Amino acid sequence: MQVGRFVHDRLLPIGTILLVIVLAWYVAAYAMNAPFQRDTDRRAGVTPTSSEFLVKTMSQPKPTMPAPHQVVENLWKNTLTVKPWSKRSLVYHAWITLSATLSGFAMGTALGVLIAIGIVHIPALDRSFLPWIIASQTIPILAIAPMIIVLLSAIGITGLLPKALISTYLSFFPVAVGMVKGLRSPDVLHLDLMRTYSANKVQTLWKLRIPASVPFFFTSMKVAIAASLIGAIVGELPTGAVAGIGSKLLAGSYYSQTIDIFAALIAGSIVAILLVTLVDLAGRFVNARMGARQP
Amino acid sequence: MSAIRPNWQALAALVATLYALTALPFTATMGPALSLAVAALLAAGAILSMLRAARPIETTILAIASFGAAAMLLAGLTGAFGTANAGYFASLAAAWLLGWRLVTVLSGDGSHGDKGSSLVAIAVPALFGIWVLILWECIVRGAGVPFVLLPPPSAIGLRIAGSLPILAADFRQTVLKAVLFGYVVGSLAGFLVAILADRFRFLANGLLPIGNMVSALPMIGIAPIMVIWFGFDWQSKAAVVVVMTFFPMLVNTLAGLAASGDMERDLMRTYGAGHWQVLVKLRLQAAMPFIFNALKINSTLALIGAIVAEFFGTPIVGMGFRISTEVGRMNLDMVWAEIALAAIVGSLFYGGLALLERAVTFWHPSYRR
Amino acid sequence: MNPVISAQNLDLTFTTNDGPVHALSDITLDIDKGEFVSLIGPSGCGKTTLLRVIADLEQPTGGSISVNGMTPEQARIHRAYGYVFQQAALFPWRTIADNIALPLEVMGIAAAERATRVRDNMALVDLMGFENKFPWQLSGGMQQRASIARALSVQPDMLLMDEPFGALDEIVRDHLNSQLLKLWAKTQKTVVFVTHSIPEAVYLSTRIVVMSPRPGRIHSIIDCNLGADRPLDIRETPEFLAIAHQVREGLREGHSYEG
Amino acid sequence: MNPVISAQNLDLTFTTNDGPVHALSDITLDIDKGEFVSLIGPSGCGKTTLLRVIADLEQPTGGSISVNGMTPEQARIHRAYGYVFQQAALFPWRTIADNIALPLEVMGIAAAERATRVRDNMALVDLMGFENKFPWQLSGGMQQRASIARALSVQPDMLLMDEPFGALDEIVRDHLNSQLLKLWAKTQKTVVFVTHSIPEAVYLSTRIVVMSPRPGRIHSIIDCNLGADRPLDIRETPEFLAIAHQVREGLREGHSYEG
Amino acid sequence: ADKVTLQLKWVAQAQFAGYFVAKDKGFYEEAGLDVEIKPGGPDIAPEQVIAGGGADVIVDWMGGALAAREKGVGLVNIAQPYKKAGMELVCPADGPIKTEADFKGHTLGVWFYGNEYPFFAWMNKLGLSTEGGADGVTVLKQSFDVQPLIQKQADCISVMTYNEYWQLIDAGYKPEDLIVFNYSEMGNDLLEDGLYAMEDKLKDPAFAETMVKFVKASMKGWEYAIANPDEAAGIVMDNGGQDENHQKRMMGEVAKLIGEPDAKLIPEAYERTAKALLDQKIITKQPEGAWTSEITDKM
Ligand SMILES: Nc1ncnc2c1ncn2[C@@H]1O[C@H](COP(=O)(O)OP(=O)(O)OP(=O)(O)O)[C@@H](O)[C@H]1O
Ligand SMILES: Nc1ncnc2c1ncn2[C@@H]1O[C@H](COP(=O)(O)OP(=O)(O)OP(=O)(O)O)[C@@H](O)[C@H]1O
Ligand SMILES: Cc1ncc(C[n+]2csc(CCO)c2C)c(N)n1
Ligand SMILES: [Mg+2]
Ligand SMILES: [Mg+2]
Repeated sequence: MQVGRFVHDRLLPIGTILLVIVLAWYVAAYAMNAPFQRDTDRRAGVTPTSSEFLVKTMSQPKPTMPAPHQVVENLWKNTLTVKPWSKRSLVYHAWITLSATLSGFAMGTALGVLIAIGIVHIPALDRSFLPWIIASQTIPILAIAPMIIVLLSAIGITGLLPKALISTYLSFFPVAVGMVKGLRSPDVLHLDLMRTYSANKVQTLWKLRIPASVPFFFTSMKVAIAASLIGAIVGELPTGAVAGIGSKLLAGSYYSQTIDIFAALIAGSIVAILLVTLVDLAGRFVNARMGARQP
Repeated sequence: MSAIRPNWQALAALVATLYALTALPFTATMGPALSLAVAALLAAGAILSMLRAARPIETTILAIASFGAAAMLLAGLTGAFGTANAGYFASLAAAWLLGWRLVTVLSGDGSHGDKGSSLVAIAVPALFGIWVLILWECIVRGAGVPFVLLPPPSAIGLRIAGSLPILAADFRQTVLKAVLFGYVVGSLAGFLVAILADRFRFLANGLLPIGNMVSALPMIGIAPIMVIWFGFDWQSKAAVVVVMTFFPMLVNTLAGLAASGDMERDLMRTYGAGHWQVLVKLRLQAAMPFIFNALKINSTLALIGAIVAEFFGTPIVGMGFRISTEVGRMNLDMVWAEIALAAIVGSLFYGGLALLERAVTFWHPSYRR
Repeated sequence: MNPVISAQNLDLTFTTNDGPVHALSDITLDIDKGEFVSLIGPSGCGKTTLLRVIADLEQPTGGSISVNGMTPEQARIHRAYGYVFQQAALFPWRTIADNIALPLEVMGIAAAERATRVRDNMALVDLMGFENKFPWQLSGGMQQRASIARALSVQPDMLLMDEPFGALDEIVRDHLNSQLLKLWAKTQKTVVFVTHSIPEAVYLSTRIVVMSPRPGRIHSIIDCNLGADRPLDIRETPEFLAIAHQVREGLREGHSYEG
Repeated sequence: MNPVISAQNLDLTFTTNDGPVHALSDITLDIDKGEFVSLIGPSGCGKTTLLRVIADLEQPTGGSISVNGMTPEQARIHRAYGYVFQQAALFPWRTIADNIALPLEVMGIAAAERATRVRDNMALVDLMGFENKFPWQLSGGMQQRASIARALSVQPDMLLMDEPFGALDEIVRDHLNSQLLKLWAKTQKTVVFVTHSIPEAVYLSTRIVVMSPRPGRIHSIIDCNLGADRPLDIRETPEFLAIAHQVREGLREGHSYEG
Repeated sequence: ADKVTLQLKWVAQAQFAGYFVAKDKGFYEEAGLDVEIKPGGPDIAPEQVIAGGGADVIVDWMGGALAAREKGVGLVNIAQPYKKAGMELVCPADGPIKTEADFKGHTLGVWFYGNEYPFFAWMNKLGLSTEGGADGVTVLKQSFDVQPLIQKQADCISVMTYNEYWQLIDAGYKPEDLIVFNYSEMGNDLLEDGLYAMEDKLKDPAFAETMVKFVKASMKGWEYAIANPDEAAGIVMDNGGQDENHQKRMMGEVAKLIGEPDAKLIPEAYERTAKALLDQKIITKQPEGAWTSEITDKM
């Protein structure tokens, strides 16, 4: 029964969509790699048959669009055929990125919730702070990430923390915005009820506002964890591409190693899926505990 | 009731001022007299503001003391780059604390009768911003932070004033072309896919995990690819924005569509309403707060995405292009001018959305207190 | 006559986090066209649940039911009935008039006709002047009346009403009772009506179904042949009082404690 | 005796998107300690609003009011009253027992004492066995009873109750009416009670305030000296019926249309 | 041992082989130095890093260094291992551009981030507008790869002789398929990879002494790397380089730019670079004291 549902609700749909994507991908790979292949062949003075040509478009060393099997092969090589802690392993790089992501996400979520609580309760904050938080988010992170890294390393902070801070910077915002909305979402009637108990702000927050904001919280966290991952990867660039998914992307892009780029992207995405799924499961669990009606 | 109404900001300001007195003069060009005058003004402001006076009087005292001291401290920096001492920063902290007190007094205590005028609504965030700038200016110039690490706001302001045509051209390229297009298409796509996924569970089950994946694709990785696919002009930046804005909209819309009440849904069932009628008349309405949430988050993401995408291949115009090249030329003032432009555009965009949200979701409890 | 609603051995058990709740047990009931049937019974005995099963808002876990000779789902899709919920369930983003127009919009009724029906039904429940107010600007009873107007505006052949007059004062209630009776007599609607007021049940119904709780069963079905024409003062006649007494006894027997 | 609640020339006007709504006009009323005062009046006449003003949930736009000699706000902060809303207003994420424990948690009452009070009050409203259910798993009447249990668990000196028994059947209602009366007689609570049932008002009250609508005014105040000991069958005595008649007349006069 | 932090201008590759070799072969250690090498990348401005105190000495191009000097970062060139510039513009031979005269109306890929000065100096000389249009050239800010040429988004792109040029060869272009405009050969070159330190720190004799040791050991590293290119490439790989074959080739090309290893700056090359920067208003005043032979003289 459980297994059947899993197959029906997960495996089948995801499999189908993946199949469609892979097919479209192959078509795109052919279409995008063909012009360059034609140029190369022309320069080399060869005229391959169409099936030879097809094969060639799928096996360029630095294709415009790598074919799926090339990426899978690369992934395979860089995860399963090397030791997971070696610098060549994507698992190693994914782990580096994941640790920065998680610490940044934890700090960002905490910060976002704190800011939202402050905004909901302190009018001075509501009025003076929110516009500037919004402005802060329009600062292109890639532009200031190097400055942050330089400034922090100037005061001796290096390693995980600077990256985590960039993650924090990107992830606190969705949480703060969502939570402001969520903390203000309780029914007027319920707020009145708490008033009749002359509940103080902490009690109203804890017993009413926070439970009422749970749907907003998990939705925001899903966006935030994705943002955290982006932050961690961006934070890896100005450290000289030493380790992490970001460094793999960067190194790939210096040498037009599109296959490497795609493999790193997919590794990053797998990390992303795991993270978002985790948040989603946590959300479902909490929801069930809070007596939500099962559909 | 006593005549004194103590508050922690004024008290802390007083302590800081006392400490500053031990370190006169404050900078290389600031004589002991001027330094003493600053301290005196701050101390007077802190003490007088604690008297039980009417609010207009209290705010006037606070404004004069904090901004007067700030002005003198700023003036004391001319020709004194990097020479400020601990006393200088203590006075600066005191002035800022009084400024904070001013903001607190102006915002009121948020009680029911105290809605505040629209003037206050503008003044409070403005004061906050002005203080950020003052602190920035004084710290950077007082402590002698190298220009290539962080230029003072005055230099940035001058640069903005002197580069309006360039800023306008960059704005056109990045915001009017890439951001707007990408934002509209990305948000719309996220919305439509959410509607479809909501209609066809199969699609939701298959697409959501993959949507999660695409969303978290770090833009740094897709930006070069998009340049390869869509050329180096704004289209590739718009594509990055589309990808970035898609997912927040998808997730939020789906959450919003699930947010309508059971009884309301039952009601629509009794009308034999079809899926689309329930959607339009009930579930989309109930989803609006969530959808606006996404629109707001996307408004900032879109701007960041377009700017960052311009770090890769681009024509030689655009906010991201300018930022990345001017960093290389050590023109940090220009970099910050562009950042300021981005912040202003982003804030206006966001503010507009907030107004629209209020109009559309007026019924939401969050607007009814 | 063919029954409009025909339930055989209905059974319904809710599964909850801490064990099943047996809400309906072995309910067998036929309701003919043009009948006015009241469901009465202690709080929590399953009246709402039974109404929801008829309306296809809940699936029975046993037994069978047909509505207009169709499954409840088909009947619902054919818009066979109008439903008044125990709570008003107005949409907060619609004004009162727009709330009442909602089902008409769903059914694709033209704007002009819609406007007429909204006006007529608002007048019926005495809500003129509140067209442009939003639900939270109305008192509880006014919200309840708006929801009644909304159901009546559909002009369905069958009305399912769940304590529609619960939040109304006696005068308004009397007024709406006689209006409902008039409407029923004129249009030959079938009405299934949940109430906890014995006089109301007796005054309105052709038959009264008394239910008993845990699990919700039919305790007795009481005929109520007071004729089609029922002035308000019929409530003081001995026949009326006799039936009311009978209902009260049935109710009391099914109850878990004595008043 | 000093009045517990003393209102002078209260006035309240709501501002809405389409013009002001005059909800209360010139309300002057003193309620002494230990009184049981019912508010009765047509739907939308301002009963809830008046109760909310007493509870400091609404600010009057004119006149003055004191509660326990304090402003309503101070009284609220001193937790002078328990309030039963017209809607149940249960928190959907709490089980029934936890919902009833909510005010006790807020007031910092120890867990053991909390458990006892929750148990006692759940028994009082006949909800045993539903401790671990969530609100949507309860019938409308059961939710209402849970909300009554919640207010009673506070054991306040003053009870403000807004149609607490509106969604209950006659038997339960009778039962709770007599329980409430017993509680009142024993604890000398002051009760302000909104209802739309005339017999209920007469049965429970020491005074009945009849209101008339738009703007909400006090039409008349009717004394109701039936003594402290009121068996249920007092409702058939001539005194009782006489007072009921008087209330009905007052109600009718204040009404905009005749039943 | 004295600690020295070196900030590179780019990621670990044979372009910086001398330093990696000096470290791995223990030349620094022999000189009593403990050297940390920080790789760079497109997001790292070495000038910023050194101004923030994150490095003692940096590898930089002279254009960027002089611009930073004018902004208050007292950078001084203490050594100039690279004598020639490695930058060039290449166009496919089957494309529209064969000579300088063909540029009009076409799109050219240029690296920015401080690397654009030679290009603009050159266009200045040719009298071509860089604002696009039929009479000028359209400039594309090029990514750090050769895709714009492969994708035909640009008619010519910037490459380094030791790096991107070979990526084109790898992509199937033969040398005769490419038309090359080499900045050094055209006499438009600006000085590339030099070593820069902060002026105020250099006033400290102890620091100057450390720098002498550092430059000396570094040049020993370069000598060794040029003599043993394959081993050098291996060392670069051990330090995070990518693609060993590529690094070997790069080592060979880099050797050509360095020539006979010698850290001395040639004053004429400096004057030419400064003048080109002044002409384009990248800097506004003639720089003073932007280089010193003090360190190299003591070697
Ligand atoms: N928040 C509000 N905004 C605007 N008008 C309101 C608001 N609350 C109540 N009103 C109006 O005030 C009047 C009195 O409402 P109130 O809820 O006090 O009536 P009530 O006597 O309790 O009626 P019922 O018996 O139906 O509950 C009504 O006309 C209602 O429309
Ligand atoms: N969704 C649900 N999940 C679990 N139990 C439910 C659910 N809905 C109702 N119940 C249970 O079913 C029983 C019958 O509920 P129902 O709402 O039909 O009662 P009712 O007769 O309408 O009562 P009232 O007069 O109080 O409205 C109750 O015991 C209730 O707890
Ligand atoms: C920030 C920065 N961007 C571009 C270059 C130009 N460049 C010189 S070497 C090299 C790597 C490939 O050889 C590149 C791209 C640079 N030096 N620094
Ligand atoms: Mg019910
Ligand atoms: Mg009311």
